[in-house]
Amino acid sequence: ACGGGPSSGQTSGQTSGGGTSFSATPAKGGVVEVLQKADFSYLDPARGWDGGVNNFYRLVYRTLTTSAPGNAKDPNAIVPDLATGLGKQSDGGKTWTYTLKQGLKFDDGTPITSAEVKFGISRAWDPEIGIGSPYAKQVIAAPADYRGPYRSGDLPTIETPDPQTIVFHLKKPFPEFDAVVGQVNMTPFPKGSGAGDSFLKKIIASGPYKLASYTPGSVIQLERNPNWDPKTDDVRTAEPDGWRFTMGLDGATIDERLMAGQGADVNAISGTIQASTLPRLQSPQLKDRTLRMSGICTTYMSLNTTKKPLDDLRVRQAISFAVDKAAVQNATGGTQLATIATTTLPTTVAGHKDFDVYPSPGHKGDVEAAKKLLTEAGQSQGFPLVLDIRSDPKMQKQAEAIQQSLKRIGVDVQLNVIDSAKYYETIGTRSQQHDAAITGWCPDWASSAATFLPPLFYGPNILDKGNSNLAQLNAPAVNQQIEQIGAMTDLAAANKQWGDLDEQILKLAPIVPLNVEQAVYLPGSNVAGLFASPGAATGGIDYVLVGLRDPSKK
Amino acid sequence: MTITPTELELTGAAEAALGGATDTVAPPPEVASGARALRSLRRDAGAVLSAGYIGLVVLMALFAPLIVRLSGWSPYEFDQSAIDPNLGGVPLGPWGGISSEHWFGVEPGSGRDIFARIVYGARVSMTIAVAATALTTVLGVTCGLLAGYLGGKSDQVISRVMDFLMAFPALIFMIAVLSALPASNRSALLVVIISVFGWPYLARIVRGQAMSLARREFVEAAQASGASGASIVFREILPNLRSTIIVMVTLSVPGYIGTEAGLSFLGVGVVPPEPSWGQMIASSVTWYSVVPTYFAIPGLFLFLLVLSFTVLGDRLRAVIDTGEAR
Amino acid sequence: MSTTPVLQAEHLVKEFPVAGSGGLVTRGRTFRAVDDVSLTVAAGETLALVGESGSGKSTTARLVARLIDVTSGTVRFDGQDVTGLSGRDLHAFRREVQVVFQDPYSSLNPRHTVERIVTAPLLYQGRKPPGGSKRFTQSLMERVGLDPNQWQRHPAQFSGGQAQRIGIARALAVGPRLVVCDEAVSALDVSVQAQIINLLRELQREEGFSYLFIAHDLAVVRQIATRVAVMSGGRIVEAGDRDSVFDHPQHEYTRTLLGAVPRIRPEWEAARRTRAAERLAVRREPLDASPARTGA
Amino acid sequence: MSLASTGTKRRAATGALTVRDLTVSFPTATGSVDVVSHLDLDLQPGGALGIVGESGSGKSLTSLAIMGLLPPKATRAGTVMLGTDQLTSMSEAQLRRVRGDRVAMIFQDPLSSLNPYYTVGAQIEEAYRSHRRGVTRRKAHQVAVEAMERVHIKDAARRVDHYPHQFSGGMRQRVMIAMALATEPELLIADEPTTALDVTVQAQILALLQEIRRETGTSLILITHDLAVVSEVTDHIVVMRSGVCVERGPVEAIFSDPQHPYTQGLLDAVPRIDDVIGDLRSLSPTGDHR
Amino acid sequence: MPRYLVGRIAAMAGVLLLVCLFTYAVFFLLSPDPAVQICGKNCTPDRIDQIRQNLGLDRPFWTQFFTFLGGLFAGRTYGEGANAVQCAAPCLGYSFQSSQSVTDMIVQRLPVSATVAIGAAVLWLLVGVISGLIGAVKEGTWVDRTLTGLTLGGLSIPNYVLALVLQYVLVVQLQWLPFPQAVPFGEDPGRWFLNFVMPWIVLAVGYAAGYTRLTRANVIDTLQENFLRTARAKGLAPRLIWRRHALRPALTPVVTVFGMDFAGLLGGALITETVFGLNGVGKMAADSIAKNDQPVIMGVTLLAAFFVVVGNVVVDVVYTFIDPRVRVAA
Ligand SMILES: Nc1ncnc2c1ncn2[C@@H]1O[C@H](COP(=O)(O)OP(=O)(O)OP(=O)(O)O)[C@@H](O)[C@H]1O
Ligand SMILES: Nc1ncnc2c1ncn2[C@@H]1O[C@H](COP(=O)(O)OP(=O)(O)OP(=O)(O)O)[C@@H](O)[C@H]1O
Ligand SMILES: [Mg+2]
Ligand SMILES: [Mg+2]
Repeated sequence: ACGGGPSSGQTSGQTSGGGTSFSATPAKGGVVEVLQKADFSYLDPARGWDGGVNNFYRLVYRTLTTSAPGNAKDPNAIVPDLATGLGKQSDGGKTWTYTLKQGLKFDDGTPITSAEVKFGISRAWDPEIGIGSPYAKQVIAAPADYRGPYRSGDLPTIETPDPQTIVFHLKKPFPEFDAVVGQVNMTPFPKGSGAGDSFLKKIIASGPYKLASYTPGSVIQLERNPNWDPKTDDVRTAEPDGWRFTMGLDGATIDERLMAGQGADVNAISGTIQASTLPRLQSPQLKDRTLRMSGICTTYMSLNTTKKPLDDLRVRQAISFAVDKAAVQNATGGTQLATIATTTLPTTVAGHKDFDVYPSPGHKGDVEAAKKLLTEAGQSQGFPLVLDIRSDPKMQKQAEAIQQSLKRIGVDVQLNVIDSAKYYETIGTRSQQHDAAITGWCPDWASSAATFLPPLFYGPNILDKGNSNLAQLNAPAVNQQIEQIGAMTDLAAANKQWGDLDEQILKLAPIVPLNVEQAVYLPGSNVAGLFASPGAATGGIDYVLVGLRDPSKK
Repeated sequence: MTITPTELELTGAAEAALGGATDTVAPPPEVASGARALRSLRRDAGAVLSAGYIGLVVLMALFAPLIVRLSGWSPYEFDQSAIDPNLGGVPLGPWGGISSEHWFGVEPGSGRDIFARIVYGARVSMTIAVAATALTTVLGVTCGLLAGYLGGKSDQVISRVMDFLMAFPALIFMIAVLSALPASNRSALLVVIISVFGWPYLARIVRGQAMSLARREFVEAAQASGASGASIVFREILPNLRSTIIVMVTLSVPGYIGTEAGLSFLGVGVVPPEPSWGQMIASSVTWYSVVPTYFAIPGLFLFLLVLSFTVLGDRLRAVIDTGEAR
Repeated sequence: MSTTPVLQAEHLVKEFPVAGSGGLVTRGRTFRAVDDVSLTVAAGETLALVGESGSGKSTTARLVARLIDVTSGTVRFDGQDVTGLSGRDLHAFRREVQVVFQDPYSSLNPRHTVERIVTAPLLYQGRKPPGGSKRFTQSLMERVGLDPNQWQRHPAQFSGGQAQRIGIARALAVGPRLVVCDEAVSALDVSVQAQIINLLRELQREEGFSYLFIAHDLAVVRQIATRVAVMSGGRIVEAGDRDSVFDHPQHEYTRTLLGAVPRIRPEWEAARRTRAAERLAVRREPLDASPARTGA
Repeated sequence: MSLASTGTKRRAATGALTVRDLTVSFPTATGSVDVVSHLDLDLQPGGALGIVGESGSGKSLTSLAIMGLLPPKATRAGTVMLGTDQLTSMSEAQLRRVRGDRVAMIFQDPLSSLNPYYTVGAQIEEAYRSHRRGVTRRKAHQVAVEAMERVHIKDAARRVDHYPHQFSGGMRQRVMIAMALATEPELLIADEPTTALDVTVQAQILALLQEIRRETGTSLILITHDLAVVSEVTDHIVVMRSGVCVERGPVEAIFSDPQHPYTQGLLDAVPRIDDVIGDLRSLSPTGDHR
Repeated sequence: MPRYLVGRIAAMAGVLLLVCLFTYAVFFLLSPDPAVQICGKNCTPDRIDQIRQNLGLDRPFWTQFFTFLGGLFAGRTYGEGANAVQCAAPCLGYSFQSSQSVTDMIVQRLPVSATVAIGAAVLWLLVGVISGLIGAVKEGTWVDRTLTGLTLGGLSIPNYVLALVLQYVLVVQLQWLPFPQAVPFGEDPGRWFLNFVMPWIVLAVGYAAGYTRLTRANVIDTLQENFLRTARAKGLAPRLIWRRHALRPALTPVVTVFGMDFAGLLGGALITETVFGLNGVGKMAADSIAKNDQPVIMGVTLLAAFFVVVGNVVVDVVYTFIDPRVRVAA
């Protein structure tokens, strides 16, 4: 577990609170209500790629492999979905072959064969559509000028020797390729479909549900896909007859509705509750309905190693010592909604190693140690530091907490509030980012740290635009280690090495891990089958197992 | 928009609707010395209370650093010991953590002292409202006078600009512009934006009055005496607008306080951690059912301030209108 | 005696745009309020301009006082063309011509004190009140029959007749040669009206200035005018010596106008006069020993 | 067109007004002030009474007191008898039946006294219909047209559907008179009916009032500050000053032999059109005080 | 009158055009490159250029503005070829963030906004006019003074403060009302009413207070009018006097003000909708501002301005019917 956060004691996977057994197996039928703040980014899986929509995609789309269901023994694992098994490597890991199950169909009844899988995957190369997960383009070999099936036609590098077989050729060996074909943009589609914006409001489903209605920004309704054969699917139970996603709701509204639990809201689930709702969950009934799940995303403050005086290791270390993580945790919502992080890799991600290189009592920061380091660095009089933050109340509070704690060592933190919509673009542009920024990172698949440490710390990855190595750390030793672990085929061994690398990196203090946000849910009393899925739902409730205890309740 | 229509707007609208039909004939509704007006205001409990509260807030704003030194907490200081980390950072103790330590309790999640934030928030509210009022008054009076006195094409042009600005969904536009502009120097931006959309309401009333004053014979008399256009506007007409302007200004201050608070409430006001009452109310939205004081205190301070200005403006107008000042 | 009249207006025409007929750029229709009006006022005489409402009397007065610009025609003062004067040149003219208006309250700025009002013409012409502004004000107030101690009061603190005296004092401040009185007594009660008429006549006797006296009350005109011009529909339909116009009107319109004036029967008048004379002979008492104050 | 065109003659021997000891007072900070005090008026049927006096002398309040239309703050004492009916003891509902039917009123400013939102026809009909129960719309309309014809408005049938602001000042005053006449009142009170008008128009209106009196026998109270006007129109005169009647009598007596110094002074102050007099007499040398 | 109307409509079109131009220019200058937003997470400079070209963002301001105007009247197509999206007239723009035409987005949310606005308008008209009348009739009494006090309070309370107070008292403490949700009327009229009651009150309070004052002042002024004295002198029944002679002139200005206020509200009651989480146009505007979805903000701004400007003209036209002075003068 974590380095001493008072609330910890949660292990990876799911924990449930109170006496209600949310893990009970749901009955068949009924409609699950999902209350959420924002609409999904895109219904087209070649475009959308984020925690919220990925989870939704699993209800309507299938891929060759996918994350294991939340109730699996190892929920971080990648398991076969359309394919009969995981991929078979050859050619030194450069060629991967998958075999499709029999009897797979789209919602219109047309069969799903290797050709449809290949067509769907090749959409990732379309410059306008393929804006989702980047892995296909990064890993799978393709002609340099290939621009997707609508512009360049067939992708020659993916072979479909027969309707049941599909063969991929990679640019170079990629041991975790099974996770790549589980990415949401590997969804099969009938040949020729999905051009332009045609999947923005209508889709072709391959999963257990299809789209019944969609009012952008307010409601999505799903109904059963009669052409989905449960016998072909080991991941999804698909007990409910349908789903209704109500969007555009306020956080407070959602919480109020969930607490009141009136009408159809007994069948409702939603995202994590607000901090202010926590004190109201003291009644036994509400306590029973509370469900906690561990997060897999680390919130951290990056320190731009190219800016003075942050280029001095001692200054960065001093800051790492001085930050009052407990105050930041409180600003995030207290112990129930966040656990203090001392490592880059969260406990739930495979490869996590427990350590704390900048310890302090109660995580309140070690001001003495910090001051000493600053004095050594000749910065005892302090210095100003511009901290980029998003115009989001929670992040502002976190930033204010950091501001206060760094004031103790004479660092004058100025908050630079950037509009939410522009935030990641701004801090990802080297010329626009300032001294520090608060941001977070989630793994693209939870089965390894391969999608965690390299994007954040790999020197050659530093880009002028769209940069994710915000610290601009370019340490040869770290770079070399990353390359070496990335090539290992023994995933277990690799994960152990990632953990060690994490510690090695944090000693360089390119970032200050702040916390890992935890989810606290208040599902409706009639909902069952709630399990966390680190892979498919970024640690949240895995939709594919959810259903109703009593489908007749309304 | 949804910001409560200010007195100013309603008056303006009604005036427009009536086509400025409130032209008085002799003997004139005399408005005598300010001292008399003050005297009759002093007999009015509502006006006295309002002025007292406004005075209090002004003092609070002026001496914020001193007051905060007395109360012991700066508005930015975190007090982790005052909140419960296990319950989302809810203040410890009843009434939002009100204690001898924290007179108005603390902010959930951070433990910052609400009293100190209220005191500093008064600064923001007052500065912005007063600055915006000053700017709108200058703009509104000048344009209104010009349009009303000059008439003709100048009037047409100024009136069209006013129509245009008043046709604008000001709130949406203000938010959009503010959110798109960089966060630095927010207060100045707020003042400018509020004023740009605020002056037509004053100008319209000034214009109407200037128009009817310009038709009065004393203007012609001044002209026959050799007064220049500027002299007529500023020496003959402007003094007659004094009471109108005083009333309108008093009535527009609460509007601007409300607008600033509203914009801060919507997250485009002053930049945190600088406290503003509107922003405090905004952050209390999620907490109001758990920690009612967190919401009630800034809400009450804001409401009372707006109310005080409204009452004062209203009484002032009554005194001036009914010629009680005579 | 000089032969050049003080004021000479020739072929004055004034057109006003018709409200609402023009746009921001387009020129609208016009309405001719004064149509080819010519008049002269000799030194020391009173020219009365009479006519019904809307006949263009005030507009003519404004043209003559150069308060508005003519559409065409010329205004001569002392033989000099002043039609196109502006700025500083106009100040010299303003020193010679002053205006007294109809509504005493409306023509006095309610925000100003008597002192400020009376010294305004000098102020605007960049001159200093001779003997200091207080002394100057007080002497003018005495001239028009006001209590000089009230020099700091505001117009609303005076009655209508007193206020009209302030207006006259203001006109006198610059020592004008021509005073334009636009319905200067029309808004007043008969007794007050009588006082003001007397005052005007007295001042004319003392100062020797000329009046352009505008009125719709023919009886008042008869008391004060030396010559009369009758206006109708923007034109002067008849002009001449007072008595010839009143006793031998030439124009049909003038006759209608005169015929419409209500009169007290001459025989009653005559009877009253004789009785009054008798009474006066009997007891020489002040007319109104104790002026009871009215209710207000 | 003859005024008798409507045919109906008035009930005889009505329109007599007797006012005794009428006092109107307003409360002020320093106690109540009598703005009309102990006023007596007598008007014979078919007679014409002129009330003259300077501004603020209480003329209008007297007329309003007769009608029972004083502002709410004012208090009234004394009696007002119309014929044999005591108006001062009537209930509001009873008074309402008298107002506009037996006693009608014309005010000084005809534009503001007419409701700008309704056609003049509607406003005339309204007065008529509210006093003649069960009258059809058409009949009322016809009465309105006739009333307007009676006051010599040309093209009355079309003009009834016009709004007040579409008429000139003199026409509006005619409309006011038409409205008052529609119900054929016994008594017509005209409060400065010609003050706002040009002399020529004034002459027409005064002639009209005379004509009406002659042809319908309606009695008239004419309130004005213009002595020449009352001398032409009325047969009895009351001179008021500060709410008190200073002199009363037949018109000839007042004008040829005024008794009270105030009346004398007033008459001296009137400028004459027929001859020029030296100095006009004025009442108080330093001007009036407010 | 037709001439007058034509003039008014031409002026209205002019103001609208200016509003369009001004809004467009401001957003053109202020907002981040829409191409970058459309491009999304993993974007290359080439792709941004391509999007720019596709949408004509590389063209000069005036060309873009006139394309936008064209879209308003004739609809327009964004992009080319397979990825072209149609935006039917009146095209207020296209939100690439939500892949919808702004017009559609507004049309979807208009019912909620209209419900809020109409309900509130009915409420504030009733309350405002009635209490204004009471105040005028009882002028100077304790009833009037109480009303005046309440009115000042109503004018002064910021609506978000009131919203939270009501919510705390009625929903959290007393539990008389549910937490507001936009329930369609057809689904359950009872619940619909209970859900909208709070937003109506919150939105209406400020206006009701304003209307109370306006009505009171107008009625008191009208009661001083000479024509009212005439009406009484005619012996009309009090009911008739009130209805015909007092109320109509007194309420005519209220109608005018109401028209403009209501038009102003149709653009979305931003704060009320946001506070109560009602998915109307106002909340959409607020959300879009948070997301920096420029076309939507611009669309809502234009729509709101459209309502205000058209509202003004409608009020003018209606005014010519209710006030004969204007009718004939025009
Ligand atoms: N500034 C103006 N704009 C347009 N028309 C005007 C203007 N001034 C006067 N008029 C018009 O010119 C005509 C003559 O007006 P003027 O004021 O000279 O008349 P008057 O004889 O003085 O009448 P009164 O006796 O009513 O004062 C009127 O019809 C009036 O409406
Ligand atoms: N509502 C009122 N409250 C107090 N005083 C009033 C009121 N109405 C009239 N008065 C006073 O009563 C006195 C008589 O007023 P009234 O209107 O009868 O005068 P009037 O003779 O008709 O004058 P005018 O010729 O100016 O119409 C005046 O002094 C006036 O100030
Ligand atoms: Mg005139
Ligand atoms: Mg009167």
